[in-house]
Amino acid sequence: MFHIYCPHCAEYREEEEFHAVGQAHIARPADPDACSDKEWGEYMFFRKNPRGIHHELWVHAAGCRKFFNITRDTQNYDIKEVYKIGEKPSVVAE
Amino acid sequence: MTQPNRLQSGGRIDRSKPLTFTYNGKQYKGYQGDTLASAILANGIDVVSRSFKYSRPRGIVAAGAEEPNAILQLGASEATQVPNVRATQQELFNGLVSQATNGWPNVDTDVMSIIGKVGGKMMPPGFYYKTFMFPESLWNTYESLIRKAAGMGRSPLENDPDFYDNVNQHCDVLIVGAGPAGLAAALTVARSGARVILADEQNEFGGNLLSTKETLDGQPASAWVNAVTKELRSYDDVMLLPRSTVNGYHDHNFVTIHERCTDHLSDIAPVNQARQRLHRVRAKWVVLATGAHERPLVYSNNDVPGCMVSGAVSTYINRYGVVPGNALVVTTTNDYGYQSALDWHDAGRKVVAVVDTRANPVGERIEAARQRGIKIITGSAVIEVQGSKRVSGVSVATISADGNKVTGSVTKLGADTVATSGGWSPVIHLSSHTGSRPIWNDEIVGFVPGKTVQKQLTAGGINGCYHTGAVLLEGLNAGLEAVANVGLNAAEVVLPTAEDVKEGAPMTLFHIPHLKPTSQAPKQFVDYQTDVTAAGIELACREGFESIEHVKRYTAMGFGTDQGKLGNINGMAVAAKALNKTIPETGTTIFRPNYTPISFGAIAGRNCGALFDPKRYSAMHMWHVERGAKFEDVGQWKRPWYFPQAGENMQQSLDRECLAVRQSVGILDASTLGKIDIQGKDAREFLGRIYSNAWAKLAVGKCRYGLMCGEDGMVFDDGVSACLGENHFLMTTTTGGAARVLEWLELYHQTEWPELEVYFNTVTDHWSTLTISGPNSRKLLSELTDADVTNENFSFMDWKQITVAGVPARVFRISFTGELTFEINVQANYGMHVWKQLFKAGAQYNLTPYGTETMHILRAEKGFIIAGQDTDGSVHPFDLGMGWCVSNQKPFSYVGKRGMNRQDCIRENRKQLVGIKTKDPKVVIPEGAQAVLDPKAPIPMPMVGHVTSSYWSAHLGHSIAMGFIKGGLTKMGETVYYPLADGTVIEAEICSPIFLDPKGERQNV
Amino acid sequence: MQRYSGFGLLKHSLTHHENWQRTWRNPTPKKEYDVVIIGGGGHGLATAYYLAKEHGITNVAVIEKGYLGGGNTARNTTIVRSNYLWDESAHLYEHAMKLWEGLSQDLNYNVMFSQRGVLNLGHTLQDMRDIERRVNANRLNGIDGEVLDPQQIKEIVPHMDCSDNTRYPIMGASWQPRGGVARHDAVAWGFARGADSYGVDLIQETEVTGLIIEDGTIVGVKTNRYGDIKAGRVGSVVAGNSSVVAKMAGFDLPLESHPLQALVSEPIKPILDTVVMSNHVHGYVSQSDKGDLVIGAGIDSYTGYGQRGSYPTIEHTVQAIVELFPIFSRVRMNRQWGGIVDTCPDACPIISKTPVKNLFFNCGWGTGGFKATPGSGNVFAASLASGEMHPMAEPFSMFRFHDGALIDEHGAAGVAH
Amino acid sequence: MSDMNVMTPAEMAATKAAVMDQVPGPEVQGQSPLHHADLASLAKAGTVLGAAAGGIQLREHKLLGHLTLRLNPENTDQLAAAERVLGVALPLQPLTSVEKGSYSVRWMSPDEWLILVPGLEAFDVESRFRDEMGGHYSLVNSSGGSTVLELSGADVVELLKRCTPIDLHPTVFPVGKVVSTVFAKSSAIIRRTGEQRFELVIRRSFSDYIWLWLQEVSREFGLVVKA
Repeated sequence: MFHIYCPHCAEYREEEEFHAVGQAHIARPADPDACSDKEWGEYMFFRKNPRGIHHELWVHAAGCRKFFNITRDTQNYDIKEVYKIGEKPSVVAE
Repeated sequence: MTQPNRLQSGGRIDRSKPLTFTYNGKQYKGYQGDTLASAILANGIDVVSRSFKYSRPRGIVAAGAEEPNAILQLGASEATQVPNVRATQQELFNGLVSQATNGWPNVDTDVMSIIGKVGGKMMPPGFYYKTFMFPESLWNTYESLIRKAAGMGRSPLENDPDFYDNVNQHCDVLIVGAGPAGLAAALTVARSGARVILADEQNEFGGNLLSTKETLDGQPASAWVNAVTKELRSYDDVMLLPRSTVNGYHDHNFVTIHERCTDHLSDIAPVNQARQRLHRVRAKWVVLATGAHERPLVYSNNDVPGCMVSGAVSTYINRYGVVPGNALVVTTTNDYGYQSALDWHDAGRKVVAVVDTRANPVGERIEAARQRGIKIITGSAVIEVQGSKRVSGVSVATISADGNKVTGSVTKLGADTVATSGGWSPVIHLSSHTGSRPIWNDEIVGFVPGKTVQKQLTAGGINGCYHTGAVLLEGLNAGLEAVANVGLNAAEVVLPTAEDVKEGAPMTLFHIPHLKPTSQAPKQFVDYQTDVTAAGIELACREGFESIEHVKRYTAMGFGTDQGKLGNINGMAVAAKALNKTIPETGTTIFRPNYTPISFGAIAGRNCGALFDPKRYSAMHMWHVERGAKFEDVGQWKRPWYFPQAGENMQQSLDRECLAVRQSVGILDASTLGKIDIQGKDAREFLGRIYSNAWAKLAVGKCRYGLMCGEDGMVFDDGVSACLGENHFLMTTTTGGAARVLEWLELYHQTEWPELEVYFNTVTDHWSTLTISGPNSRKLLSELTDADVTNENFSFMDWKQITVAGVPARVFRISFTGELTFEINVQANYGMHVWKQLFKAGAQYNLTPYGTETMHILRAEKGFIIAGQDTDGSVHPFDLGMGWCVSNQKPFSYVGKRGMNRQDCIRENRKQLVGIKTKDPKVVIPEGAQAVLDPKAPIPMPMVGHVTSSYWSAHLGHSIAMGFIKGGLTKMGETVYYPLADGTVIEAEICSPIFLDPKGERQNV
Repeated sequence: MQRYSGFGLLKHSLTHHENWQRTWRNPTPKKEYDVVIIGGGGHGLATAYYLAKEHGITNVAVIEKGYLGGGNTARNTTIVRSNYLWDESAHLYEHAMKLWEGLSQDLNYNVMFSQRGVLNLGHTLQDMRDIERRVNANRLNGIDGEVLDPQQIKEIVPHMDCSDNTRYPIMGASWQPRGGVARHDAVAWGFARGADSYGVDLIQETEVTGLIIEDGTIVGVKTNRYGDIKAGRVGSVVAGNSSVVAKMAGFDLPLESHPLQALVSEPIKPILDTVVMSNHVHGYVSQSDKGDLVIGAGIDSYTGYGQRGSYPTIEHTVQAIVELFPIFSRVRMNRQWGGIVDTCPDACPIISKTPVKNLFFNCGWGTGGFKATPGSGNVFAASLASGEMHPMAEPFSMFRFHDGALIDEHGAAGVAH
Repeated sequence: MSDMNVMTPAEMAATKAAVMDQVPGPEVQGQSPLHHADLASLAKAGTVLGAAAGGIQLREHKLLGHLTLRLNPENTDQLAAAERVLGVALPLQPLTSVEKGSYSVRWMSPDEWLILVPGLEAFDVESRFRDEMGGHYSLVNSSGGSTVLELSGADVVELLKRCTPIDLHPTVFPVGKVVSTVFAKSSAIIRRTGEQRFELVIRRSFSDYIWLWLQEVSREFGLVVKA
C-alpha cells in the first residue's frame, strides 16, 4: 500500500484516501471538433503505459478532494515526487 | 499418564501448571509453556501426519515456523475447527483438542500407504500431466479421487463464533524479531525516544536465546532478555507484540502483523476479546532481525519420524525439557550441529555418534563433544535411515571430499533419532515480499536480502551472522542507523558480553550421496510437505524444466503451507547439480506474503456481516421499516422497493401503488438522489460544458433535465438541475452515480478549466426529498402550505421556496412519473416531520407510499430512461432517441460531443431504444430477453437487441417494455421475437417508448 | 515426440524414470524464421502450436525473456468460461471453450481441464437483469447457460451463505456447466511440448530488446543473447509488457498495465466443487485439486509492473470471501501474488494488425486471458499465417479505438472497473 | 396568511445565490441522523456496551449549523470579510482549526473550510457572509447532512486506530488538528479537541453504519453514551 504525500494537505496519507486516475498531462484538445477520429481516439484511449518512470494523476478523494500529479516508478513503485496541477515534473524518464 | 520424554527439570515450562490436551481422541498431559509439538514429543508420539502423495508416516522435524509435517486439525467444536495448525507454533492450553489430518483409518495405520509404496514409483513429478487422459470421459472420476487425497485439514462447517480486530499503527521503527539482534536494535531505538514496535512470532521474546544455555555477561541469556524487555516495556512509545507474526511486507514500508491474542488461552476467545488482531503498520524504518532457519541435509529416508533438524533437538531439550528420543545420531556439515549432541548428552541420554562430513573438523564444540566422550565419525555422512514409523538405525558411509559420492563401506548404527544440520538459511522472506531479489552469498552458503527501495535495515541471522556477540552488535548498529535515519540522537547502549565459541569452517553440502544413483536410492526428501524428492528434481531437470521456477512448479516444491522454508535451498542445490550450474545461476527464490498462513477472519476484521459494507439510510428510513417496506440495494443505499400490505404479493403491491399515483397521489422517498450545490459566476457555463444540452438561457426559478456523457459520447448519468440563483445551481444525479459525478466535475474543473469560477459541494445528505406525485398532489401540498401552488403561479419545471408543514422547503415541479408532481426538499433533520405530516394530511387522498419498483414502472409508462438500466455505457443520446437533449449549437464543444460523432457512432443501424408491445398484452417479457427477427434461425441466432425495462402496467392494462433494436427508430410497427430459455418465443411489436400521455398533459396541469 | 500414457509411466517406473526425454528442446536460434513470436506464455505458445499444426508453418521461434509460461499463465486463477455478453467476444471465447474440450487429448498432455461449472452471482436487481441478458444472449449464441435462483444455487454450493441475512443477499446467478478450471502451468507446457514437436524453436531467457523495421515493415527482432533474428512476420504476445514492445515499434496502445492479485488458502479437504464469482462483492473462488481455495482479487487502480499490488485490495477480496462463505473465517490464507494485466478500455482484447506491416499484436486480455488461451492462439495463428485477420479476430482490431466500435464487456470480465 | 418564505419573481431573478433559513420554528422538532438510536435513553440508563471497563465515552452534538465555505485563500478581501463575520481569521495552515466562542472553523482543503455554529445561527451567519463578502466564493449550508460525535476516554486513541489509518500520536496529531479521512468504510472529519478527546463530523446517511461500527469496535474497551 502506497504512502502518498498530498501536496495540499502537506503530509503523508495512506493510499486508501486516494484514487489513481491514470496518465497525467493529457490535455483535452483545444478544438475537439477539429480532431479526426484517430486523434480523438488517441486522446481518449492511447496511453504511454511505461515500464519505469510514469507521471500520473491522482485525487485525494477522502481528504482535500484535490487532484495532483505523482511521478512514480512503475516497477518498484517508488514515488519520485508529487506536484500540483499546472506544475511540471522535475523527475522525468531519460 | 507419564510423559516419557520429559526431563525432570529444566526448560521454560511451568511444571506447577499441568495441562490436559487431546490428540487423536486420546488425552495427554503437558505443561504451561509447552507448544503442542513439545507436548506431543514429551508424550513419545512419533507419527503426526501422513505425506500427501506417498502416505509416508511423518514426525515433527522442527520447532518453529519452518515445520513442514506437524500440521494438525484443531478445535473442540464444529464452529471452532482450525485446519492445518503448525503444532510447533501452537501454545498448549488446557482442553486443547487436536487431530492428525491425513491417514485412513488413522495416521498410525494408513491403508493409503500401501498404495503409496506400490504406486509411488508411478507418481514421479508431473505424472498427472502424462496420464488420466484416456478415456476422456473418466477424467472427472480420476479428478475426484485426486482431490480427496489432497488437502490436509478441513474447513469448519459452522460460522466462527469469534471476532477479529484490525488496527492501524504508525511508528518510527518497526523491528521484526525479538532475538538478540532485534532486542539490541529495539533497546537502541527506544532509548533515543523513537516510536518503536517490536514484534515476534513467539510467546516470549529472546528468539534463539530461549533455546540455548548460552550466557551473556556470565549470566543465563534470559536474564539479559528479561532486563531488556522490562526496560522496553517502560517506554510509552514502545509497543511490544509477542505472539505476533509479521506476515507481509508491502510497499512504502507498509507491514502487516498477525497477532494471536487468545489462541494460547482457549478454543474460543473470552467474551469481548478479539481472537486475533491484524496490525496494519506504517513504519518509517523497518529492521529485519528475523534470524535464520537451519537446513536439514537430504539423505535417503530422511523423513522417517525421529529425523529432526539439529537446532530443534536443542530447542526441545533446553526450552521445553523434552528429549525427543533415546539414542541420537547427528549428521552435520558444520560445528553447530554438535550442539544438539552436547545438549542431548547433558540431558542424560545416549549420543550414538556425531557424523561429520568434514575430514578434519576443528572447533570448540567438537572439542566439547570429545571431552564428553561422544563418538565422532569424520569425513562421513548418514546416507540412509532405517525404520518406518520411527528411526531404528542409520547407515553411515565415508564420502568424497566434494561430497558428491560415497567412497567407503557402509556402517550401520542403532539410533532412534537423527539430528541434521546442513547450515543455515537466512529468513529473507519479508525482504523479498516487496519485490527485492535475494542475492546468493557463497561465504555463508545462503541467500541474503537484495537491493531494495524500502527503508529497510537488517541485522543478525538474516545477514548470515550467527554468533551471538556479532548478532548483538549488528542489532545495535541497525538500531543506531535507524535512529539517525529518523532524525533522532542515539542514547548509549552497552551490549553484554557473549560467549565466544570458536567454530571451524562449514562444508558446503546439501544433498548426501547414496550408494545408488539418486533415481534409484531410497527417497531423499527435499520438501517434506509436498513429497518432493531429490530424484524428482533431477527428473524435472532431465525433462527440460531448467528454470528453478519450472522445477518448483513441475515438482510442487515450495508450494506447501511452509512455502519451502526447509526445502527450497536444498532443492535449488539439487537442481543446480543436475544442471551443472551454480545455485545463483539456477535462479533465486522468491517468497510471497504470508510468512506463515493467517486466518481469513483476521484479514477481514470487523468488515463482515452487517458491517461488510455500509448501509446508507435516508431520514425517513425508520418509517419505511415500520411500514414493512421491502428494500432494494442501490449502491450502498437501502431504498424502499415496494410497500406490501397484508396478503399482497409483489405484483399486487405494485399495481396498487401505481394506480394510487395515477388516480390520486403517491409519495416516494427520493432522498438518495445525488445532489450537488454549484456556485460561481461560471456555474452555468460549466453545466453547458458537462451536459449535452443547453443551459445558457435557463432562468432563475427554473429546472432542466440534462444528460451527462463521457468523452466517448456515451451516456453515464442524468438528472435535473435547477437554477437557484444567477450564480447558483443545484444538480441532481442518479443515486449510484453521486460520488462519481462530483469527482467528474472536480476533475474537469481542476485539471481542464481552472479558470472557470465555480465551486461544487455535495448536499446529497443535507436534503430530504419527498416526492408527491399524482393528480391530487397539489391538493395535498396545499393542505400543508399557504403558498400559491397553482399551475399559473407554479408551473411545470419551476421550483419555489415555500414552507411545507411548517418547514422551509424548496419544491421542484418536475416529474418522473408523468403525473403532476412536487418534489419537496427540506433539510434532512426535518424530513421525517414533513413526511409524517404529509401522511396526516394525505389520508383523505389515500396517500400511498411507493418504492423504486413502482417508480420504475411509472417512468417506463412515460418512456423515461434510467441511467444504468436502460444504458450500459455503449449508448449515446441519439441511440436513446434523446436527440432533443443534445445541443450542437453551443459554442463550447461539450464533453461527449466529439465522441458521439465518431464513425461507428453515426453509422446506420445502431441499436436504438424503442418501446416494445407484446402481441399478447398479458405477457410481460423478461428483462434481459434478446430480440431476434427470425426465431427459427439456426444457432448462433442473430440478435438485434434486448429488453432493458419491462413491466406489467396496471394503469394501461397491458405489459410495457423498452429495449434496444438495431435501427429500431425506423422500424416502428415491425415485429420482433424474444426466444426464452424455456423454449417459448414472445412475439412483439416495435413502438414508441411513450405508452402514456405522449403530449405530457398530465404533468402539466 | 514421446507419447504420454499410463502405460508409459509404468514402463518408465521400471527404469527409475531415468529415460524420460526432454519435454522440449533448448535450441540455439536460427538467423531467420518465417514467424517470430515474442512472448512464451500460454497465448504465444498456443499460437506457435497452431501455426505448426493447422497451417504447416514450422519455421517459427518463440522468444521468451524468462521461462515458458512464467507470466500471467503462471499467476491466474485458472478459470475457464465462455459466457460473454457480446457476440464478438462470445464467439471468440466459445471457440476457445471448444478447443479446451479435448485439449488434453490433442496435446497428449493432461491440462486437467475440469468442467465443474461456473456461477456468476447476482446481488442486485440490476445484476439479475444483466445476468438474464447475458444468459439469453449466450444461449442464442450456442453457449450453455442457465439462470438459477438462490435455492438452486444452494444445492450446488451448499456451504455458501445464500440466506437473506447477508449485506448483499444472493438473488440468483448465471450458471455455465461447461465452465471450470484447468491446470495453468500444464497449459503452457502442453502447448510448448506440442509446438516443439513440430520443430518450433522455443528460446527462453532471451529478451527482445528492439524491433528491426524497414520502410514501415518489420523484418526482424533484436535480442539480448542472440543478436538480430530475421522474421517474415512478428507476433507480439507479451500481455502486461505489450506497451513496452509497442514503444519499440514507435506507437502507443490503448492499454494500461495494472497489478491483478490472487491468493490461495492452505489446502483443505474438498468443500467447493464449482467456481463461484461475484462482481458485486468483488471476489471469486474455486478449489484446486490440491485443496487450496484459489481466490481472485480485484485489479489495482494504478499502473504497475511489479507483480504485486495493494494490500487493501487483498483485504476487500478476503472480506468478500468471508461474506460469501462465513465458515471460511478460520481457514487460513497461505500466499498472495500478483500478475500484470494489460487492460483495454472496453475490457476486450486486441488481436490486430498494427501501424507496422507484418507486425501483429495479441494483447489487452486484461483479467480474462487464461480462459481464452487456445482460442487466442488459434485465431492469432491463422492471422499470422495468412497475413489477414481471422474473422473472429477482426472485431478486436486496435483501430476500433479510433472509429469507436468498442465491444464493452465490463460486465462479463469478472472484475468491475 | 402569506408565506414569508416565498420570493417574488423579481427577487428571484436578482438572486445570485439562493440563501434560505432552513430551520422551522420551535414547534417542529428536528431529528438528528442518530435519532433512531435513542442515545438519550442509553445515556440515561448508563448502559456500558462491550467490556465493563467503559473506556470510551460517546456524545452526540446534534443539530448544529454546518457551513461549508469555499474561496480563494489569496483573496485578502475575502479573508478579511470572513474574519469580520466569524470574529476569527480562517485557518490557512493545512489541517488546522480555530474556535471562537461557539464558532469553530476547520481547514478542509486549500480553498475550503467547514464552519460549525449553533443550529439556529446558521442562517444568520450565512446571511452575514452574503452581506460582507464579494467576489467568487461559495457558501453551502450542509447542516442536515452531518452530525457531530465526540469520543473521549482513556482508550479513545486505541479505538480510533481501528477506524482510520491516520496517525493519532500527539506529536503528529496535536489538539486542534483536523483531518478529513476514511473512517471504516465511510469517511469522517476528525479533530482532536483534547488529549483524550476527538470530534467526528460524519455524514447523515452513514451515521447508522458508523454507530454500529463504533459499538462493535469498542467491544474490547466498553462504550458509554453520554448525554
